[in-house]
Amino acid sequence: MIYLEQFTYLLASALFIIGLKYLGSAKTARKGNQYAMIAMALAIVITLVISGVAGPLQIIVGMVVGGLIGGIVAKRIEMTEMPQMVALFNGFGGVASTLVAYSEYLEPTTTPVTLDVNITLILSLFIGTVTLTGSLIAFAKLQGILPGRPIVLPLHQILNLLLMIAVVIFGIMYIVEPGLPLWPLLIIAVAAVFGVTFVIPIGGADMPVVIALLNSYSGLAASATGFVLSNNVLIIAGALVGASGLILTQLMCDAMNRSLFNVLFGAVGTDDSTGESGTGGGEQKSVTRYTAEDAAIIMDGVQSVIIVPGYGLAVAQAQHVLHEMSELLQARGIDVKYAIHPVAGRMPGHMNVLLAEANVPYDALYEMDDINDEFQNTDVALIIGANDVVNPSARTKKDSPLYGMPILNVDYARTVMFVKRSLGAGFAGEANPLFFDDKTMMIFGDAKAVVTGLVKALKEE
Amino acid sequence: MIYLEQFTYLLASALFIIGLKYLGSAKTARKGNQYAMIAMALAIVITLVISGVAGPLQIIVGMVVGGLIGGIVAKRIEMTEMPQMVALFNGFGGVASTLVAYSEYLEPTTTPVTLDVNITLILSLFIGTVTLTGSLIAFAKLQGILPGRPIVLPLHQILNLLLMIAVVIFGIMYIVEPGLPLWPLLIIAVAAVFGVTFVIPIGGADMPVVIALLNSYSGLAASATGFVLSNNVLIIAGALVGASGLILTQLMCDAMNRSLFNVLFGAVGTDDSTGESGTGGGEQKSVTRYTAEDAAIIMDGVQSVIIVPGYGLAVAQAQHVLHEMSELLQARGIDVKYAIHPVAGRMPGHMNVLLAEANVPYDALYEMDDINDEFQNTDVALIIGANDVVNPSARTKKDSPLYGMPILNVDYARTVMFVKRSLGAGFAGEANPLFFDDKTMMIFGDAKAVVTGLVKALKEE
Amino acid sequence: MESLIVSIYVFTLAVFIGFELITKVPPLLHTPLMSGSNAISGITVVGALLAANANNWHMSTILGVLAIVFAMINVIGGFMVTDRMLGMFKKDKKTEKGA
Amino acid sequence: MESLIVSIYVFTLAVFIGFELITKVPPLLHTPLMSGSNAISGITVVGALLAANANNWHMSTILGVLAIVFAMINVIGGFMVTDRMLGMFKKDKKTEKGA
Ligand SMILES: NC(=O)c1ccc[n+]([C@@H]2O[C@H](COP(=O)([O-])OP(=O)(O)OC[C@H]3O[C@@H](n4cnc5c(N)ncnc54)[C@H](OP(=O)(O)O)[C@@H]3O)[C@@H](O)[C@H]2O)c1
Ligand SMILES: NC(=O)c1ccc[n+]([C@@H]2O[C@H](COP(=O)([O-])OP(=O)(O)OC[C@H]3O[C@@H](n4cnc5c(N)ncnc54)[C@H](OP(=O)(O)O)[C@@H]3O)[C@@H](O)[C@H]2O)c1
Repeated sequence: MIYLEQFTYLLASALFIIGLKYLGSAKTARKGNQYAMIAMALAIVITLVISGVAGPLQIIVGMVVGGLIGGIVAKRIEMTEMPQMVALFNGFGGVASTLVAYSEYLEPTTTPVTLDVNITLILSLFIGTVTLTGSLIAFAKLQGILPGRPIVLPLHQILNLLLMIAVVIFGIMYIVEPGLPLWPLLIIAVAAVFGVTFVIPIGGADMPVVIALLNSYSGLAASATGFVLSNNVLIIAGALVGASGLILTQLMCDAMNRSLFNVLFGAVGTDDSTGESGTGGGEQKSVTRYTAEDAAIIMDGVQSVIIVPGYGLAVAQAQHVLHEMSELLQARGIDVKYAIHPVAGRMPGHMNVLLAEANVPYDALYEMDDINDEFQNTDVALIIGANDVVNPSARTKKDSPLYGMPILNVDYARTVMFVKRSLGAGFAGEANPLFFDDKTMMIFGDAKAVVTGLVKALKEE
Repeated sequence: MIYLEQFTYLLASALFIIGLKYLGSAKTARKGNQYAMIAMALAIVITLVISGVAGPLQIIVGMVVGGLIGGIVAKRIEMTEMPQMVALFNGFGGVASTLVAYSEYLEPTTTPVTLDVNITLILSLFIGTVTLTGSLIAFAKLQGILPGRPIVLPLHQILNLLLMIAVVIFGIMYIVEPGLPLWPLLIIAVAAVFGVTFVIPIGGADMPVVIALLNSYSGLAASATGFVLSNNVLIIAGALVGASGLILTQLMCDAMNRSLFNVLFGAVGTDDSTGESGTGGGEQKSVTRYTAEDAAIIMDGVQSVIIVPGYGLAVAQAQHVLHEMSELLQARGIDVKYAIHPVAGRMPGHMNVLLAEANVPYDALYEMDDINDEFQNTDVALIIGANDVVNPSARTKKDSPLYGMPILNVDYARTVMFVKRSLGAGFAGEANPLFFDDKTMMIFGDAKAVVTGLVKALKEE
Repeated sequence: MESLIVSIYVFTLAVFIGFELITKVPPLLHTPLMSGSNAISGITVVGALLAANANNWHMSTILGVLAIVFAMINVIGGFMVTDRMLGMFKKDKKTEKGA
Repeated sequence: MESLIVSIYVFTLAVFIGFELITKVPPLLHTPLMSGSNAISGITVVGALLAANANNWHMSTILGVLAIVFAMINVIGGFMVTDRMLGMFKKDKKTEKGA
């Protein structure tokens, strides 16, 4: 029996590995996700079979309830709400690991409990709980329950340091005196506070990076639980997620041209501060305002358009009508392409997911490096709810938070159209000099309203 | 103590992994090799320390003798003899695994010997011995001790099948009656024969693929020995080599446009059949013969030369004088590049190693895909001891063994010069129609002699 | 104590695999990758099943059942939403017409 | 019997790592890679040391010593020749002049 169990776990581990590998390439990603599903199903079924299911009722109820909730959320969720959903699920994974570890503490499967089990138990309690509360804060920030801006307490870093020291002390106490139920509870309590103080000073728009990091933690928590139970499939799957989450975090930071340290401790992010304020510096330059109808008229004479979507597109949920518009343009023989900046929107791949949802084929989407040379031969660069990813200050202004980040070269196009509500800056809070350029047309308004207007005008002509 | 030992083995395993990773990229390859060395040293030292070295004399003598032999061979060997050296070393790795497994059979470290130890012991004996005799045959073919052509016995595949069946039967007998020393010896004997019959029908020029495969086997043998001894560092390092060797084998087959099955069982390779025979088909076409002096005169008026080295360069050991020649050409302001076909020569990367030995900088070497578009703007394609990799039949002649293999487009250059001894074909035995082209100059002779002549003529002018 | 060593070996090797697999994933896939690997971390459900598997209602059993619920939300929700997202990525069937 | 399972886990994970590491190595490096990994397979020397480590001259000890010799040839020879080969790969210091 132990062979059957262990080989099934091994098979599941291999399928997780292959699944994760396939998830990394566009062609095979869906298959990869399915492999991971099969792996999970295998692991669950063999566990049920081998452990004999002594208390079937509570187990079935637990699985059905959890599965239903998960399924319903997954079906209902809007694509724009993806970041907060992933955050929440991460938290659930973390708390599950903590609960398992604590349950194992209450009734150990093997006695006497050895030193190494106790050490990994502490790790599991700690990481799991940090993942939970950290994820809840991230969720609250993204959902708008908490303000998105960084909340920095007085002596914040010292507080964090004290919390870490407290955990180490309680951990040692626990190992010295494992019988006392106080210590694990104290560890959990401190971890809960630490999760909050860890995430709360990070700006709402940096949350995707934090989520990737918490994702990595939730894997490590599962792995630590695997150490406690000496269960290899937990260790392997957890370690895979732990490592890949860390790499993903790094990739994201690279794309934003920031260090992980700066994200975690830099307290960047003025997410809430949109509006007509805070732009253009001191002197008042003039912009030329246009309407959707003006834009439609211009579209009459052009041959090529590159659309640059940004965070505002997601907020306005304008992806469907945008796709309709681009089909109208194509029907006129205009060459339409989408230029996707790696950090456009608020999570990596955000624009790709949104546009895919609106049935835009993914081979119409071009990554930055593939399209940047084409702007100079393009008639219109149509920028919808984006700002930072097209802000030329990134090239020139040394003290800008954007400085050094590669941007889409929209300013090389013959005409530049901005669709946004105001002269407000984007996530980085950096004024965009391109608004005031002669070849720029500003079309103020909500992205969805403006694009709908464009569609109407294009149809009427 | 067990912690110290196990953590050192773990560290060594990690260093092997990192070393192998670094070996895969030109910039870090040397560092990677050094990491692997450190890993090996760590593993050896901790083993000596932990096991207490009961019989220091024989161990020291063994290590010194082995190390000295290995060191001397490594220092003395010519780069052209690399394939046979790797083959021989592989065999040594294999036999070492067999010896360790057999010694463990004679005096088991843990009794009673369990079923799984016995099974892996059989595997270790078998794979190790096959690696040994197979490598010896490969060595003999490459060294010219055995003829390079495929040697196919009557009913060859049936013989191999019978040998496999015999091993399985003896293996079962051994497991049933482990006490009898007959069975392991019979297994070794059959494995030895199988190693021979496995490699002997493969043509000498396919040996690099076989060596890569045997390399993979020597890793698997080490891994099997690790199973016998329950030693993780053996298992890990062996598995790494086993897997990477298999991938390497596949990469090589791909580059030659052949399947592994075809290499192992196709009995291709007419390595020995050089000479003026067997070319050009029936009708006698005419070629234009030139001398090194003629070539030197032509070089007067040209601006760009692409050198295409092949197996003949290695045979003639002409790499040093070739480098001298190319420096003379460069001194005249001629643009000189080297085009390296992935399977030029007789082992992968063969030309790169040879030219590197002659101090040709590796950024003067161009891979096929990077240079194929340049031939059309090049004055002279100078082909030295190569044939198959420039044979245009690969594009057109459907029944050719070369058909479908990508080749270097030398025929697009303005002038094509061949330096070789005859109109003989290359490894694939396929006549080269380019010899008879109007723009082709044939310069017959040993590569070293001709290039030396060229150097002389260039200097005299 | 031996079992700790084994766990450390397994963990280390799996970490290497995780690192190797994810370097060089295109940004297009970052979001699905996050939600997919998120679902994988729900593997802790295996531990939850073991913890909840008792014929009593001790605290440890109750916590186990709670863990099952949370982990299953993570697993089912994560996999389904990833599949939904990836299902939306399609190539243009009209390319021939459109281009 | 448990130890077989552990060995199989470790082996499987290491095989995955080996596969991931070597896919996409440029042909330039195939030869050094072959001789380098060849040297690594000499790790069996660890087993040989254990086998030869006895205060007697039983057959098993003698075989162990022989195994040490062979494995050490493989290890030292393999690493040294790989290093020698890789040492020959250099970038052109004269490029600036030459080009
Ligand atoms: N992708 C990621 O993973 C990620 C993660 C964290 C941070 N970030 C950061 O987020 C930024 C992304 O750049 P981005 O150019 O996409 O966005 P952005 O620079 O944040 O600009 C978004 C723009 O959309 C406009 N907008 C908001 N709501 C709108 C609506 N309903 N209709 C029309 N326009 C609307 C806003 O201007 P108005 O207020 O004038 O309308 C704003 O200027 C980068 O700085 C990046 O580093 C990205
Ligand atoms: N690289 C690998 O890993 C590998 C492995 C296995 C097989 N192969 C196969 O080997 C072939 C390699 O192609 P290739 O173009 O390099 O070699 P090739 O097609 O085998 O041709 C070599 C040529 O060199 C000439 N030659 C021999 N000795 C010479 C000397 N001393 N001086 C001058 N010329 C001499 C021979 O012609 P003469 O007799 O007229 O002088 C022969 O035509 C491919 O078919 C490939 O598939 C390669």
